[in-house]
Amino acid sequence: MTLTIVLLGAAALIGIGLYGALSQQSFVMLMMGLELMLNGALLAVVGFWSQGLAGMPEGQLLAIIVMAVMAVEMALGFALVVAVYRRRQADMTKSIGTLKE
Amino acid sequence: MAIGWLSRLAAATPPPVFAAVGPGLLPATERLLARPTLRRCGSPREAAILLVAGTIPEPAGAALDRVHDQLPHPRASFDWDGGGDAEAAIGALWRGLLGGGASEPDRLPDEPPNSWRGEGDHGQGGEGMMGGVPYGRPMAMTGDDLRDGLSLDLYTARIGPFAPMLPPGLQLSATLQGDLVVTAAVARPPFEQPAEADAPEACAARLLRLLGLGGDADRLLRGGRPRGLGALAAIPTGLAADAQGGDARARLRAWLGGEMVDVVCPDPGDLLVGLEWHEATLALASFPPSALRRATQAAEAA
Amino acid sequence: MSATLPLLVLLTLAAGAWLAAWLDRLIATGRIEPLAPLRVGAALLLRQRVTTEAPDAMNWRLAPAWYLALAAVGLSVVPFAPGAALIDSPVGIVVWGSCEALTVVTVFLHGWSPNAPFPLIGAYRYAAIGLPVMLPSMFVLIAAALPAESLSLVAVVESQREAWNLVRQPLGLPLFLLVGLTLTLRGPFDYADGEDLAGGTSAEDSGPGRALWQLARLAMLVAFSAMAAAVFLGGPLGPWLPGPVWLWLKTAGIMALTVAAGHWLARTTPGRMLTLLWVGLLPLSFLHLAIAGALAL
Amino acid sequence: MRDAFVIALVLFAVWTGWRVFRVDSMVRASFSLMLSFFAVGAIGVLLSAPYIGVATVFMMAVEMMVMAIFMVMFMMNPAGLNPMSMVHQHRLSIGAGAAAFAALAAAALLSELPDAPVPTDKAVVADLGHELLGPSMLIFETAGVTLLATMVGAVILSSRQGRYGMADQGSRPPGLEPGGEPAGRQPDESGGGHHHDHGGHG
Repeated sequence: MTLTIVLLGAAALIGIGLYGALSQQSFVMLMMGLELMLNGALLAVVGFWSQGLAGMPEGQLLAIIVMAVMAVEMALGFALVVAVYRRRQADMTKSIGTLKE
Repeated sequence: MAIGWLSRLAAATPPPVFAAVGPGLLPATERLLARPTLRRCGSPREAAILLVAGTIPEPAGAALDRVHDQLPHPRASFDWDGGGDAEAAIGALWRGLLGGGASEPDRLPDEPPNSWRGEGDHGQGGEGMMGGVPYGRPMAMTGDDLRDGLSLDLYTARIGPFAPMLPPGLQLSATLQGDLVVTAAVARPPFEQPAEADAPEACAARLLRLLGLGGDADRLLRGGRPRGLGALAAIPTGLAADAQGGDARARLRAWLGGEMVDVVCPDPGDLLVGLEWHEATLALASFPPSALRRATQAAEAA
Repeated sequence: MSATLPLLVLLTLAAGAWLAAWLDRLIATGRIEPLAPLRVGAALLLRQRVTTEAPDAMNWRLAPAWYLALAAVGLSVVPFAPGAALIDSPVGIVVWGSCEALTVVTVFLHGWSPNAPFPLIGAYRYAAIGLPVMLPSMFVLIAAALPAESLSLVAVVESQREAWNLVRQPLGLPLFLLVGLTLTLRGPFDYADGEDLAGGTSAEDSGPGRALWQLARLAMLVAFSAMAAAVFLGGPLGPWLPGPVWLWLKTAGIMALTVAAGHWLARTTPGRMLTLLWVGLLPLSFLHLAIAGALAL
Repeated sequence: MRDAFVIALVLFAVWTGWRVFRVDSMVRASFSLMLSFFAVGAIGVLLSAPYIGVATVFMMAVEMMVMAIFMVMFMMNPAGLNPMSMVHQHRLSIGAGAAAFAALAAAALLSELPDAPVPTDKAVVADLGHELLGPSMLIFETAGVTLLATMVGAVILSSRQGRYGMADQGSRPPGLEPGGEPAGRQPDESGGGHHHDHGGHG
């Protein structure tokens, strides 16, 4: 029961995150969408670990990996935004159609 | 009844005072506010009593009215000519306010500078997504950061003439990027102050206050010795260099040693560009008021 | 014991905030006036609450309340007697770390929400200083957790039965004091509410809102001091007296130290402080952690 | 009882997640996302993963603080005074989001879910510590190296000083012979939204 609720919530978070990542024109808002999807993933991992693994520690490890991925995504995302903004004065996704130059 | 109990409790606190200092009364006001029986406020929002020291010259009158209206109710203002027992008078005003005395009404109409109802495509008066003057409010435009060239939004404002961190009367027209001063110009020079304002302990006290040592500043003004540590080390070397080769730190050292400092201040506009706001306030306070006034007048004449 | 813990936390928070305000005044002006904090509070409560043009009213009202709540949560993980903390979490140190990180968010919101320039500059400046301060803070706390082999504060206190962490890790407390000055917006680390910004994030606060913000700052000082006492001075451990009394005494000591440091140390410019934090304090705290790790092996 | 809390927190996480794309203020959007993470962290604490839950709160408070600053920094029209719409391919996105939700929800509802909850007396945090920093430390070292590489990469990407000059001025490599064409591939001039040119190069 608990696991079903948690997984439905995770599915909703991933759905909203996907909508945001696809629809937002601003690069930072797009990253928010990605973060929301990772949030859903984290919720699902925690749910599965808590209800399905009888306390095997590897499940928690997976959650740690999701958090590390979030950190990497944030750091590189912001660095890219800064780099592109320096050159193009914009943080819109369509202006990053090419990363050449 | 609960209010009455609160007022009785509050009546024994030092009255919170915000000072708008006019020409000639800077040293007297500083000494007055260094007394433990008055509480010096850093912002008009904190104060109940507006201390108007001296006669405020006309161009600053509107600014004074704005400061007056920023005080929360119940409020009172006290015009001071430098004489008499100001402490007792302010105390009486404060107790009068707590005892249910009438609060002063606003001097200026309380309405936004431009109404929020605009015109244009969407009723906001702007153009497209970024342009125009929506609702009469200028849009921030980007400009290059002096430090690393990232073009972000600039903020341009007039600060003064009663801003507590600047010399009284000085009105700066500054463009800030974050807290970095990108351009600065003197809109109005500081008010003329008597020679006492250049006294070493008064000048040192102004710098110490900006360095977060308010208690030390008051002790100095009352004739005591400062106890704080690291005041000299806290000022960056080379800040606000003068033509004689000294800098802010050297001047503070001289003032703390009880020496008068006689320097020529460079044009404040050039002095402040490229400094962080905290450094800029330190740079302005590191010159004696008379030197700063001469420099701003010279810049105006040029 | 456990039934009285919520009461103890609230009592400590209230009495501690009063003591902190009193110490503040004593050190600033040298005057002994036990009622002064209450009087100042009463004076603020009697005044109008002013708003600015188009503020973020919800966050402006909520920021002081969050700050106060963070102080309360932070204090709840501190053990008042050996083995008795209100929130006896196996990860107490991380709970406190979250309170620290959220303090930066709260102060930022407090400066952001009035929609006025000086508070906003104060908010950004505080975020720039506050984030690098979190790193030494976590290094220092993890170093203190090493001898206990646990992130639980109850275990950290237990591990100090033979020697306080102050003795084992002498660098820890001074570094943690800097964190405390940042969390409580005091003295050399008060980049949010400084004089050069006419009060910074609280420049537009008046009346009850201002009173609550100042109270929250004091409460955070209490929570920080209790945390420092538990992590470095053995918290409730001590002979003859009951645990809570020892904790109170040690908390008051740390509080006096923090207040004095706030009043007696000058504040440098934000740019230099950032350099100092990243280039000086961060490597120093890392060295501290490495030494503590080597000793714990 | 616990299920009721979990349901409330899940609903809160989804609602705040939805608010991220619906509020006007960028600071509110960031902190809305932060609240969504906090709800997930609280679910973690309820579902016997205290370290994961509290660490999520700690990490997200810092991350969303940075996120808020970047949002305000780079958004045009930061005050939101001019009405603006910053979305594209809206229908497609809604469809994709709804499809993802439907597929995942169906998977969650139709598959047979395991039922082996964590035993109440298990020392989960100690287990995690031993797993993470135990004999092999594989995950920890991999994550450490990845994060170090990220830090180096992020600093290089965001710094102004490029290898061949200022990043905002092109940073072109020198020619293979003196005064010759820059080495490497030539950029085509078609890219870019609105484009400020800072001085000539070549």
